[in-house]
Amino acid sequence: MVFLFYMLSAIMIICALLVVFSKNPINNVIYLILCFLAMAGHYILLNAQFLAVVHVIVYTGAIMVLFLFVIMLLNLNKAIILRKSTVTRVSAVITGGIFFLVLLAATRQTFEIHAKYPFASDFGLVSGIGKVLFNEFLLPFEMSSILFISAMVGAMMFGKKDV
Amino acid sequence: MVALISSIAWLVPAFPLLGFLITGLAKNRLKNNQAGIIASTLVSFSFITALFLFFSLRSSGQDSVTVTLFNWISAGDLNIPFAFLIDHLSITMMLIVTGVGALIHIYSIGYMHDDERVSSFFAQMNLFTFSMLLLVMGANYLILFIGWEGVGFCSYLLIGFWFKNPAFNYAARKAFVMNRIGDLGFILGIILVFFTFKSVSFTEIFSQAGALQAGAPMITLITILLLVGAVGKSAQIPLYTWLPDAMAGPTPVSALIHAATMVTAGIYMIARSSILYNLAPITLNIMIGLGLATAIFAAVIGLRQNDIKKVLAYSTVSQLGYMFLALGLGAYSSAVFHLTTHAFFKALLFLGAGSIIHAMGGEQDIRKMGGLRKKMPITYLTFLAATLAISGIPPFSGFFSKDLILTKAFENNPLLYILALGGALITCFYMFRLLYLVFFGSQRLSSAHPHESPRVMTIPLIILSVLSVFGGFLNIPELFGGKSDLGEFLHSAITSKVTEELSSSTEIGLIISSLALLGLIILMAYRTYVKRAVLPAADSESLSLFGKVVANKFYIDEVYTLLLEKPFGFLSDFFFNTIEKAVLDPAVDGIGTATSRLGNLVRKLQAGNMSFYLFAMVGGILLFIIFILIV
Amino acid sequence: MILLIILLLPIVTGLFLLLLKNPATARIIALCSSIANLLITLGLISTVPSPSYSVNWNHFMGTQFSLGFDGISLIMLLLTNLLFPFIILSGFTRAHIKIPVLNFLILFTQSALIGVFLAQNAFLFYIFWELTLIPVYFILLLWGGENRKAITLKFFIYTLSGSLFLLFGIIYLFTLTPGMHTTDFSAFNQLHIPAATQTWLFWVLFVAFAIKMPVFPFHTWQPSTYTMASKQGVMILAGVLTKMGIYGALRFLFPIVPQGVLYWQNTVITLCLIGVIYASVIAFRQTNIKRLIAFSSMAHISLMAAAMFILNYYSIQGLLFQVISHGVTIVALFYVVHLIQERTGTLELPQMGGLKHVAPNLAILLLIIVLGSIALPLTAGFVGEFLIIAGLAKFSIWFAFLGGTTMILGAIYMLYAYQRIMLGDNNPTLIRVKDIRTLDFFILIPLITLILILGIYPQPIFNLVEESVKTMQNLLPVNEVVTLLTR
Amino acid sequence: MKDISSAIQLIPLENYVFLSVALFSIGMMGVLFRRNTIAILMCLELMFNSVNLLLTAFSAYHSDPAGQVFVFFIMIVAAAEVAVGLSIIVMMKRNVDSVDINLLNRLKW
Repeated sequence: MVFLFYMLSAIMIICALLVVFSKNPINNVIYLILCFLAMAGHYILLNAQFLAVVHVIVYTGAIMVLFLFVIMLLNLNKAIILRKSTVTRVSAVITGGIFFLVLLAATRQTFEIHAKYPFASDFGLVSGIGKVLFNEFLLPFEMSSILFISAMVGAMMFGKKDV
Repeated sequence: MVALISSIAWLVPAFPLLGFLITGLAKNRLKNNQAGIIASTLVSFSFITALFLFFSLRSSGQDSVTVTLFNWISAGDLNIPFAFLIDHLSITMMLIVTGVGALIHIYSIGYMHDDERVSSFFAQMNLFTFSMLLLVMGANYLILFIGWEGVGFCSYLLIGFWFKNPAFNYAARKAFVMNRIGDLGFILGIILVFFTFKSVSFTEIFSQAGALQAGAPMITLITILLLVGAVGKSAQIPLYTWLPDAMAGPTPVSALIHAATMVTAGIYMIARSSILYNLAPITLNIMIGLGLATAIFAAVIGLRQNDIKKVLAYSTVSQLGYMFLALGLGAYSSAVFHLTTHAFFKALLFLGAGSIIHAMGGEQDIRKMGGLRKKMPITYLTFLAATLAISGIPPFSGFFSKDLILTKAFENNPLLYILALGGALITCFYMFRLLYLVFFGSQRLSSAHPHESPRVMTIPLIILSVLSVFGGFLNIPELFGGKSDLGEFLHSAITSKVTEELSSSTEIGLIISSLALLGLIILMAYRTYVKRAVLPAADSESLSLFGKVVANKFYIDEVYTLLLEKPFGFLSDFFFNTIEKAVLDPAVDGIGTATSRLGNLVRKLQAGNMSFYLFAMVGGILLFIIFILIV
Repeated sequence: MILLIILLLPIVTGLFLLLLKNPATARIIALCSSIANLLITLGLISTVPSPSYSVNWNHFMGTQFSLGFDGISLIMLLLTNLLFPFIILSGFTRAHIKIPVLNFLILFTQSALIGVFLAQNAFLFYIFWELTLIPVYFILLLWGGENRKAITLKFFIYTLSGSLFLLFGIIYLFTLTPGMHTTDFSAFNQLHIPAATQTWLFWVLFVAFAIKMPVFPFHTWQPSTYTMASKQGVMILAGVLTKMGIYGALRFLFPIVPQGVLYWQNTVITLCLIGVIYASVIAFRQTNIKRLIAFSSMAHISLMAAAMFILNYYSIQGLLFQVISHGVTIVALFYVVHLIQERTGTLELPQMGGLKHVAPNLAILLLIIVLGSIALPLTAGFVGEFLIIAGLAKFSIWFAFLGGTTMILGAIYMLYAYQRIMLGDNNPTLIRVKDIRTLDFFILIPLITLILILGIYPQPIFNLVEESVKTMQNLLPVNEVVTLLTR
Repeated sequence: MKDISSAIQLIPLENYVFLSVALFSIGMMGVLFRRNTIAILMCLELMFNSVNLLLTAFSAYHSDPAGQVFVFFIMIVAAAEVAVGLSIIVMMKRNVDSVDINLLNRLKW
C-alpha cells in the first residue's frame, strides 16, 4: 500500500509537470484530469472517501469539463505557440525551484509532527463530514450558495456581448 | 526776542519750499520769466528773514535758540524732534546759503532764459535751497541728514537737468551714488552717536561729550564714520570724482551747489561736531592727510584741464581740501571762514564762467576763447577780482582765509605749511592760466560773437565781486589790527583747538615770502600764456608722460571703473547667470525633476505586464517567507 | 462680531459678483466693498477694548474659530485693506467679460489674507494661509504672461511644500499641548519646549515663512513669478502676500521657539543680509524692469527679515513701519511699471528711453516712488530703513553696514532704471504716447501722498504698534546689547 | 478499508507535505511559465488542489473533520472562481482575439 502512495504521487507530479510543459491545451486538460484522479486516490488513502468522490465529481467532472468546453468553444484545441522568452521561462523554473526549497524549509517543523499525531481518521465518510458540516458549518455552507449565485451572475455578465 | 526767533525761524526754509511748490506745481502755467522771479523773490525773502534772525539773535544776547516744530520720530528712547537750531554757526551758514543763493537765483533768470524747462529748473533750485537750509538749521543729526540727502538728490536732479544727454544722466547718477556711499557712513555714524549719547540732538550730545575721554575708540569710530559722509559730500579723496563730472549741470547749479553750498556741507557738519572731533586726534590726523592730499592732487589736475568749468571744479575740490586741512588742524572757525570767502569767490568764478559760456554760445573749451577782456569788461573785472581772491592776494578775501589756514599749518608742522603753500601756488598758476587764456590774447573762435551779459546777470556778479574783495574783512586777524570777528562770533558754536600762537614776526615773514612766490607764479603764467601765447596742447597731441597722466586726471576714473564698476557688473552677471540660474534654480527645479524621473522609473514597473506582476508577487512572497524564517 | 464682518465682507461680495453679468457694476461693487472694509478697519484702530470673536469649531481637535488682533495684526490688516481698494481700482481700465471673476478672486484673496492676520489659532491660521494660495493661483494662471503655466505651478508647489512643514510643526506643537490638546496660539505660547527640540522645530516652522517672504536661498520662485504676473497679481503678491511670511514668522517663531531663534539667529540674519546684497547686485544687471523690481523687493524684504531676527525695539518698530511703507511703495511702483508697459509696449530697459518728453507727469510720479524705494529722507522708506539699520547697529555694526549697503546699491539700480525709462533723447516710437489719465491719478496720488505723509509724520504707526513691540522685544531670553566694537 | 488505513499509517505526514509543496511549486512555476491564460488558470487549480491535499492530510492525521470541511468549501470557491475566470477568458478572447496573458497589459491604469 505504501507503494500505492508513491505511485500515485509519481503520477501526480509527472502529470503536473506535463500540465505545465505540454503545449496543447487539450493535452493540458487531460493531464490535469489525470493528476486530479490520482489525487482522488490520495484522498481515499487518507480515508476521506467523501472528499474523493466530491473531488472527482466537481473537479474532474465539472470544472475540467468546463475547461475543455471553453477550449473547444474558443477553438484553442490546436497547439498555439504562446511561448514566453527563454529568460522568463528559465527564471520561472528557477523561481519555482527556489520556492519549493523555501517552502520545504518553512515546513521543517512538520517533520516532527508525525510522532505526535499518528494517523487516526474515521470520519471521512458522508455521515462523518455531514454531521460536522450541518452542525458547525451550517452558516458558511448556506453562505456559499450566495457565492455561487454571484459567481453565476458574474459569469453571465461577462458572457454578454456588449458589456 | 527768543520768542520772536522761534516764531519766525521756520519761515527761512518755508519760503523756498513755497517757491518749489508754486514753480513745481504750476510749471506749465508760468510764462517766460515768472518762475525765475517768483523763485528769486522767495529766496530773497528767506535771506531777509535770515538777516532779521541774525540781528535778533545778536540783540537777544543768547548763543543759541532751539525751535521745535513737531515730533518727527518718537519710538522708545529714540526721540527725534523736527527742530531747528539757530546759533551763530547756523545763522552764518543760513546767510551764505540764502544770500549767495538769492544772487544765483537772480543770475539764473538771465542764464536760463531760453531754456524750455525753466520752471522746473527754478523749482529744483528752490527745493535745493530748502534742503540746504534744513541741513544747516537742523537741531539734530537726523534733520541734518534730511537736508544732507535732500541736497544730494537736488544735485542729482540738477546735474541731470538736461536729461537728453545720457552722459549727463550718468554724471548725475554717479554724483548721487558717490554721495550715498558717504551717506551710509554718515547714517551709521548718527546711529552710533545715538547709541552712545542716547540722543541725536546737537545740544544734548555736545553737553555730554565733555565727559568722554579723548581718543576713546567709540568716539574715533563715530568721527570716522561722520567723516566718511563728509568726504562723500565734500568731494575729498577718494570720493571726489563726481564733482568734476557734476559740471554737466547748468552753470548756476555748479555755482550754487558745487561751489558755494552743498559741497561745503561736509565742512559745516564737521565744524558743527567740533567737540566730538576734538576728542578724536586720530580722525583729525586722517583729515589733515586727506585734506592736504586732496588740495594738492586736485590742484595738479587743474593745471591741465581745458574745460573752463572743469578747471573750476578741480579748484573747488582743492579748496575743499584746504578746508579739510583746517578742520584737521582743529581750526574749525578758520575752515568756516574759508568756506564763507570761498562761497563768494567761487560762486563768482562760476557765474563769471557762466557768463562767458553764455556769451560764447555754449563753448566751454578755454583754448577756443581769448581776448574777451574788451568784449566783456564787467565779467572780466569781476572774474579778475575772484581770481585774485582765490590766489590769496591781499587784501582780497581769499588772502585772509587762506593765510589763516597756512598759519595754522605752520603752527602744527612747517612741512604741512610747505605742502599747503605749494598747493596754493599751483592754484594761483592755473587760475591765472585760465584768466589769461580766456581774457587775454586774441579771440580764437571766429564763429562766436561774444557780448556782455544782460544786467540781470552782471548785477549778481558785481555784488559777489564786492563780497569777494571785502569778504576778508569779516575776520581780520589781530596781526592786521583786527579782532577776528567771525572767529569770535562762531566761538560759541565751535570749539576750536587751542594752539600756540606764532610770533607776529614769523607770521609776517611767512606772509611776505608766500606773497613773493605768488607774484613769481603770476609772472610766470603771464610770460607763458600772454607773452608767448602758448596754447595748451590739443588732447590728441602727444605729451610728456606726466603731462598725459595729469591731463587724464591720473586715470582715477578709469581705475574706479576697472576696480569697482567692472567687478560689480561681473559680480551681478555671475550671481544671476551662475548662482541664480545654474545653482539655485536648478536645485529647486531639481527636486521636481528628480521626483518626476523617479516616477518614470517606477512607472516602468507598473507597465501592465501581467507576468511581471506575477513574478513580482512571487518574489514578494518569497522574501516575506524568508524574512519570517530568518527572524 | 465686527471682525467676522471684516473677514467675510469681501468673500461674500465676491460671491455676489459672480452672479452679475455687467463687468462695470461688478467692479464698482468690489471697490465699494473694499473701501467699506478699509473704513471698518480704520474704525477698529480706535475701538477699545479691541474686539475679538470666538466660537467652538472642531471640538475633538481643540480648534476654536477665534479671531482677534494685536498691534502687529492691525498693521498687517491695515496694509491689506489699504492696498486692496487700489488693486481693485487699477482694474478699472477696460471692461472685460471676466472682470467679475477677477474681482471675485481678488476679494477672495483679501478675505483669506484677513483671515491669516486675524486668526488666533494656529490651525485656523494654517487654513487661511493655504486658502490665499487658491485665488492667487488662479489670478496668476488666468491673467499671467508668458510661460505662466510652468511658473505658476512652480510658485504653487514651492509655497505649498513649504507650508507642509508648517503643518507638521503645528501638529507637533498640538501634541505637545497639555491636557485636552489645542492649537490656540495662547496655548502654544505657553509651551516650554526643550532647547534641543526648538533648534530643529525652528526650521520646520521657518521654512514656510522663508519661502513666502522670500529669504535667500528660498527665493527662486519670486522673480519669474513677479515678471509674468498681471498687474493686479503682482500687486497682491508683492504688496501683501510677502508680508504674510513676516507676520507668520513674528507669530510663530519668537513666542513659540525663542531658543531656536536664538540658536539660529546669526545664521538667519547672515542669510538675510546675503539676500540683501545678492538681490541688489543682481538687480543691477537686469534688463526686464519687472524682474529688476522683483529683486529690489527681495532686497528690501530680506532687510526686513534681518531686522525681524535682530528683534530689538528699533528693528521691530522699523520692520512694522517698513511693512506698510514697502507695501505702499511696491504697489505704486508696479502700477507705474504697468503704465510704462502700456505706453512703451515693452518691459525691456534697453528698448526704453525718453518717456519723460511725452509723459512728464508720469516721470515725476515715478521719481517720487523711486525715491521712496531708495529711502530718501522725508519718504516713508527712510523712516523704516533708518530704524532697521539702527536696530541692526545695536546688534552689530557690521550687520548694520551690510544692511546699509542697500542704500547705495538701491540707488544705483533704481536710478539706473529710472533714467533708462524716462530720460534720454526723444524716442520716435513714443510720439503718440499719452501722459497719465485721471484714473492713474486716483491711484497714484493717494499712494504717493501716503509715502510722503508717512515719511514726514510717521508717529501714528509707531503708536499703533508700541505695545506689541514692547511685548515682542522681551521674547528672546537673552537680548543684551552686544558691545558694538567687539563684533 | 482497514488495510488501507493500516498501510497509510506507515507513510509519514512529511511525505504529504513534500508532495503538496512540490505540487504547489509546480503550479506556481506553471503560472509564471505559461502565457496561455487557460493554462495559467489550470495551474491555479493545481495549486488549489495541492493545498486541499495538505489540508486533508492534516485533517486525517489530526483527526479533525474541520479540515475536510474546509477542503469542501475550497472546492466550492474554486468552482465559483473557475466559472468567473473562464468567462473572463471568453470575454478576453472575444475582445482581443487572443488568450495571451501579455495582452492584458491595461492593469497599469
